[in-house]
Amino acid sequence: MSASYILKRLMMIVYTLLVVSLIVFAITQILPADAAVMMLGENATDEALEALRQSMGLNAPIWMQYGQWLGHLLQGDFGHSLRTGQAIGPVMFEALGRSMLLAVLSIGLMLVIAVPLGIIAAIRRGRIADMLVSLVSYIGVSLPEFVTATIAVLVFADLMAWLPPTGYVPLTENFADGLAHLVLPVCVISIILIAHVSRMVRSELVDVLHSDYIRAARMKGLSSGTVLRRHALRNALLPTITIVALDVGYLLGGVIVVEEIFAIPGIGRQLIVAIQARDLPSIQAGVLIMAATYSIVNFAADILYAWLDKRIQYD
Amino acid sequence: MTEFLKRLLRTPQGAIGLVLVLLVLIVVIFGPSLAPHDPESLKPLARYKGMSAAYWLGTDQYGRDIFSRLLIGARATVTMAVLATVVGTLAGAVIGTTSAFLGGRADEVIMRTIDAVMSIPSLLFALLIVNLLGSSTANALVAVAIAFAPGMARITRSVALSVRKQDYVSAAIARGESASYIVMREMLPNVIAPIIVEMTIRVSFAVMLFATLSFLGLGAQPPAAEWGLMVSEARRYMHLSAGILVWPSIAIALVAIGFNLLGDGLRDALNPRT
Amino acid sequence: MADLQQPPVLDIRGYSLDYEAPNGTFHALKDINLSVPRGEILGLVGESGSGKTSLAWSIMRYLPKNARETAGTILLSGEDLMKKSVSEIETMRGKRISMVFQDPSTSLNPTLSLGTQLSEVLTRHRGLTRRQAWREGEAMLARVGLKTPAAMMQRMPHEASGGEKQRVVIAAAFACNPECILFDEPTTALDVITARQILDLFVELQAETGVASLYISHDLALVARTAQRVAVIRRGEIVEQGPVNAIFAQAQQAYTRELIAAVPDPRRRLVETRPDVSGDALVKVEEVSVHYGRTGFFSSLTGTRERVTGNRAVSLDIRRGEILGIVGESGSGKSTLAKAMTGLNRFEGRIWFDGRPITGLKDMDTAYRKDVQIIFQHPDASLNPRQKIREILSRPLKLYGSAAQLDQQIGDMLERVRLPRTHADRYPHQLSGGEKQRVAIARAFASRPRLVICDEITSALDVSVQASVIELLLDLQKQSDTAYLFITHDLNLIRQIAHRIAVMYRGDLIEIADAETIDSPDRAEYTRRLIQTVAPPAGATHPSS
Amino acid sequence: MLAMKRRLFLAGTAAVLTAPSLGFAQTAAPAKGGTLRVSIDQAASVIHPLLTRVNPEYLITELLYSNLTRLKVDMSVESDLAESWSANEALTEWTFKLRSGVKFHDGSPCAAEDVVATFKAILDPANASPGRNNVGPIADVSAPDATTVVFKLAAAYADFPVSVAYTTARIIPAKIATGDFKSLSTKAIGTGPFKLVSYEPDRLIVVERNPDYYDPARPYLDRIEIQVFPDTSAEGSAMIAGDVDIISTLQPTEYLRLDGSRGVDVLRVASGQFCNVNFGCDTPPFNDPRVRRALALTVDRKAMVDFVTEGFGTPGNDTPLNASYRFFKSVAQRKADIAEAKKLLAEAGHPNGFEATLIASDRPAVRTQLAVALKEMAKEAGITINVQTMPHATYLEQVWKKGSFYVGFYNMQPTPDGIFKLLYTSDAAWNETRWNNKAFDALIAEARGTTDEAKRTDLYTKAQALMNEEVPSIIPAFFDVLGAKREWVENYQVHPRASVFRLDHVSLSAKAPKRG
Repeated sequence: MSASYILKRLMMIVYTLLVVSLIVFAITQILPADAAVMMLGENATDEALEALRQSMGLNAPIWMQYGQWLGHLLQGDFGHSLRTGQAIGPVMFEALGRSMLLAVLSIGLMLVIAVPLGIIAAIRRGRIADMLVSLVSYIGVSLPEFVTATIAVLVFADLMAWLPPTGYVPLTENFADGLAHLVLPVCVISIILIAHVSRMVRSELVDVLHSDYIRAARMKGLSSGTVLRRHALRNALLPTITIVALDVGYLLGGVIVVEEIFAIPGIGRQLIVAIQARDLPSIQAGVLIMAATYSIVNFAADILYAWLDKRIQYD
Repeated sequence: MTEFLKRLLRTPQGAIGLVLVLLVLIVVIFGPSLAPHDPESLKPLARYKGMSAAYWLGTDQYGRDIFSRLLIGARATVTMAVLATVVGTLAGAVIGTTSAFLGGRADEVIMRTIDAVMSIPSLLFALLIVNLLGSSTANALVAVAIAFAPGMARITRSVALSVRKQDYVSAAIARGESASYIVMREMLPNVIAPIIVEMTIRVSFAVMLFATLSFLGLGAQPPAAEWGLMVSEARRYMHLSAGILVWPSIAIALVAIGFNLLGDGLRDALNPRT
Repeated sequence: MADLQQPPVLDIRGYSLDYEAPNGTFHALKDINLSVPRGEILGLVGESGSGKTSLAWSIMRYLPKNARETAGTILLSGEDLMKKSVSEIETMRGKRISMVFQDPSTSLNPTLSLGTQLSEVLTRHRGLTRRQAWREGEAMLARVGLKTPAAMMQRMPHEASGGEKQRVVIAAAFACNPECILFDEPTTALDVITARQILDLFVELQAETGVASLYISHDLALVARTAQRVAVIRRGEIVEQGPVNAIFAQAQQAYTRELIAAVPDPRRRLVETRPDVSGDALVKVEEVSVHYGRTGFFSSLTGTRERVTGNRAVSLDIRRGEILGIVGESGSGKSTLAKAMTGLNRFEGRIWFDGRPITGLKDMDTAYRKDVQIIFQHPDASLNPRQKIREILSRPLKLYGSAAQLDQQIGDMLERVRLPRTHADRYPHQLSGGEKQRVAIARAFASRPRLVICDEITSALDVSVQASVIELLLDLQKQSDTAYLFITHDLNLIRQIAHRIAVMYRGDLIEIADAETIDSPDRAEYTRRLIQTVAPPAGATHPSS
Repeated sequence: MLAMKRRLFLAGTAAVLTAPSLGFAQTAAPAKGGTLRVSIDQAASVIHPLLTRVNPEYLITELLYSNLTRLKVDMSVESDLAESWSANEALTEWTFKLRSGVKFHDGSPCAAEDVVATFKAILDPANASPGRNNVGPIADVSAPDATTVVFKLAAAYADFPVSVAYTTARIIPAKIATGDFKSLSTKAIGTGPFKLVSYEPDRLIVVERNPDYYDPARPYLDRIEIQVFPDTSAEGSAMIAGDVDIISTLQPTEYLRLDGSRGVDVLRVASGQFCNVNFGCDTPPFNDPRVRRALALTVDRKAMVDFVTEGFGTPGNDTPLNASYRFFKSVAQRKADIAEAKKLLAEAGHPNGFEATLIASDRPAVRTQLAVALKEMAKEAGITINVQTMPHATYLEQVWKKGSFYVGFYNMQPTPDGIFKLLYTSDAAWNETRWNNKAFDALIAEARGTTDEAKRTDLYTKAQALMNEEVPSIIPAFFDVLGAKREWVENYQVHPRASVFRLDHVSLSAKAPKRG
């Protein structure tokens, strides 16, 4: 892995963000909403609207608006929310922080459960344990998050009263309470990922266990345990890094629904509110931040993968 | 074909998946004629009823028969999901195969752009598109199809690239065949099998994506009996009668599991290794 | 030399093995009787599917779940391996019986250093500490002829060449001084010269340690050079076994004789005609260079260039009706030229075909396509698995000729390559490897081309099939006076059939020489090394010639 | 059903209120201190007191600011910043006497000039305040001295003291009203019982007691945390778990769920809040009153109350007034009559019915429920209704006030005049039906200048009868306003207006959990 490889990947991120910014700008331009109307509300007079449009540059050609928007973005200025009038940048990044906390905890929980499940299923391929793991996976991927979330709240909060049903308490404010509030959403997000990742781990490990070098290691007289630990697991788990990074895309989508139900003021919730209120600058910023997060996570995963797997040669 | 079916039925996934999907298809085709009640007529006196001989799965918040609604809603739910997946897959397959065939700069630009599009979570992308087009079943279909296309393009391309390296494609090029013949006749038939596997599994994602769009108020429109819409509407009434929520959830889960199992079964049946 | 007083180290008696398949039982091995005494190399020769690898796994006690051992015993120094428990077998593998595999690039774990993979055998079976094992490992690597053992221990598999990796694998196999080693085609994946070196190393180590060796191969010539005794296996049964010389001199079984006859022998020329040297050459290749790889969009932004040279300024000509052979190791650029000539690769330089300049894909019109055909190495890959033979063969007719009376024409084409007309309705997977290659040949000849490029077309085939395909090709050549560009890594084969031979090495054309005088001492140094390496089996005579 | 006190309040006197005059026995002085958690069901995007648009936002500005007067639970007004008020004979000039010594949160005094500046800001079209059409026909406002404000009206208006209690007529400092008007979008400088501590529109708004509030007794609470719950089911769960003390707006289904939960009191008051089906009276086929009446005749109002409100409501009679309003007298109740509906349709030239697309925004959910129920009911008369839902923002942008067949949702207004002038007169702020009935306009205008209660009632009854006949919009049901609180919350009542909360009167009992 060379510096030029890293540079190349970084430029891909820039390209990605450029494409995303174009897409999102195009969509928000066509969205049936007039930014001036959104800001002044239904009671504004036409003169007031026109004056505002003029001052916001909404009458300029679209490509100029895009250029201006991009220019402000490059200076770190995401503009102001049409809905609340607040600066978008700080609001979005604070929300992103909360979502990332949710995401990181979910990925952590998922890995702790999914990897051992996948390994067990692969070793016990075709046996009862394998079937059970598959069953769990299938049930995990069979219900949308809003249903699992509803059921989880119903059972663990309403019926059992083990956990707070909803809401968000910052960990800095009250660590234990904050964590308790995160348990249900984290579990709900993890379920689908557990199913996906445990299946990937299983199939990777099955492939590796069928490879020539595993057979060769067996023929050296190494015990099954040693073969699994030293030869198979490492190779089977490495690709999981990439898979998990790609799942971040799914996770960011799932976060939208889960944050809505659990009243977590993360970036997904911000986006939903922005979309519902046609708060165009917030939509633009939110989508762009999500895409950037996804790109950066995948970039980090690639670097990590390359660092762990010496085999991969980059130009 | 029969040999392939045998291979498919040999794995438990394939067998159960096929049975479930066939069951769903039967409901899709014959559901409306089997429904014992009008799925839309309101019955003020029969709201929130539990399971009974008259209403097998009880009634919902308007006194409508849940069983009838499920039978009729299968058509909207499953057909939409399958259609969206097929459209998304076709679009993706064409982009992916073309990109793989073109190669070089064009391929790189197409794939980087696809990567860029994929960095927007598909649910979010679908949300934006539905908002753009207005919420309706048809628009949700378009949104899900568009959201699926980049992923399918990626998969198709990687399969197509491996096919393109095959000697029979080289042979066709060396023979001087036209590009369209090579893509359509030599490459596509060999790209299709893995695509079908992926597509089958994605149907279950589509069912869930539709349900989620309905939950966010952007999918099917009431009083449609679309299952996702039924579940999301039922959330408000679940404390009054759990059945309203439970039955359509189970229906969705069965479809999702069915297509997932079938996809896995197909993969195993097509893969000589297992 | 074999010590005949001792009981055999490996003794297989009346061993039979079945596989349970969904569509019935498959008898993989039938009543196998083999024994290898200490100090002996027993060659086990068979074509693909003969059961030779199944036997190796039976000995190593590593059988799939659907395997059923119906009869017999496998004894290692008198101990019945079939009665050992899993953990007992695990302590024996690598210590008392070990194995060397075909392809070192897949039999070594890509994420562990070579040193780790070598020393783990020593820590496991000889109870050494990791540090001791590492030191011992370095010594072993020195013993297998690696120049810088300490550095090699640190390397990852992808940082070593194929030959170096196979040496590490061999070192690991010999590490615990086992009683018996199985070699499963240990040189097949290597280039000829490397293969020869590995073979020499193996013979040397075997002589030094006296380990009982079972050498499994499809290559009768190779086995004849290495083993003292040879056993021929066919469809799960030992057809014949005995001392190498005896087998080659007077094989008892027809199958064995066929096998021996099929081994290419440069002394036995198969073409008598000489091409017409008057007039212009059919093809003139002028300074053709090919570069692989491209500069990616993002790489060009960062200034990285990724270009690999496939061919450097190659010039040669092919005469009408001539068979020009091209030999070289893998990566020597011999196929690159074929791809350039068929428009599968971009090239610089110029190709003249029948007086017409061809500078790139755009010049390759239908007339050129019709005249220049290519046949690929793997018939599995070159025939579209989703098309029936009829459709495959109809393409050239539709493209170049008349598509009238398609069925009639396709039937005739099949007959020309000695296949039944009814094969038109089959799919490629319903044909055997040889049959598939015949279909590919039929497809190439459909347009009555003037040049057919044969790119390693026999190397995926068993020797006996190879012989019949070669015979067919030569017959067709006689009939139509087509020129062949015959690309192969098999020097013996090309010396049998080519008029002239071009030798390539790492993208450069070393020289072109008459096939009959290629072994003259004033050839280029590389050519001479190649000739030496692949010298024909010493003791072999040819009963059928 | 609350018994409504009806009295004329041409002049009110500010008794110093130590307890809310709610008509029930006050057992002990309210306990002081504590933190109250209130849930709202959507983000409070706007906290600018002159620009708020939805109930949760009104809740917040009510805590932070004061009006001249404020609405009591019985819809009469009591003193707020104004100690007393009076009008001239013609009801065209109103004089308000202000409390002295009132301070804004930043310590600056609140005087008559602030009131004048505030109302000028409300009336300035450039500021686009929703209150501009709701504070009465103000022609001029002036401050003769520091504690007196005089309003000159363009026309007689008996309800003026009520209209200055409007949810967006909160008094702000003059220097902001004439200066950086927008600055109140992110901060709050009012005279209200609480001061703003933190404001996160989508999560949490925190206010703390204003020690300088003009009434030293109130508020009782030290701190109020207003939490946003986008999901109503989750909101109910939080109430059951004791995470929130008050649910400001409760859905009927959640009411049924919470009813009987230990430690939770469900609250309910009949109200004039309603959903209506608006016709564009200038657009075919709805320009024919017979068509509108025919559709109204298909509605089974009792069933509608069940479907849409789970029984927490009262049947409507296609007029916006009901028993919750003053000056109300019922006109003959319309009943479902399919035969009559078909007859009217045939007369109007639609013997086989007609087809129309009914648009319902997705918030609140009752709009969709109403549309679905209407679709089924109208089917009987051969009318085919296609229901189309859309996000609320799109609805506001594309349909509201523009469409010709859609579902509206409106809070109860403090006065009959308020609701008629809001929606149905030709000069209504939101004249969405374009009914433009001159006779109706005249009736409403006359009532404005009438002080005699019986006469006013009579005028409004005539107006109602006219609406019932012409049906500019179908009003099939009124909703009760529902809420819930934990047992330890004292002196909280839901307000029929739904946008008034009076949390400064609320206190916590000893059972309430102590919160940091």
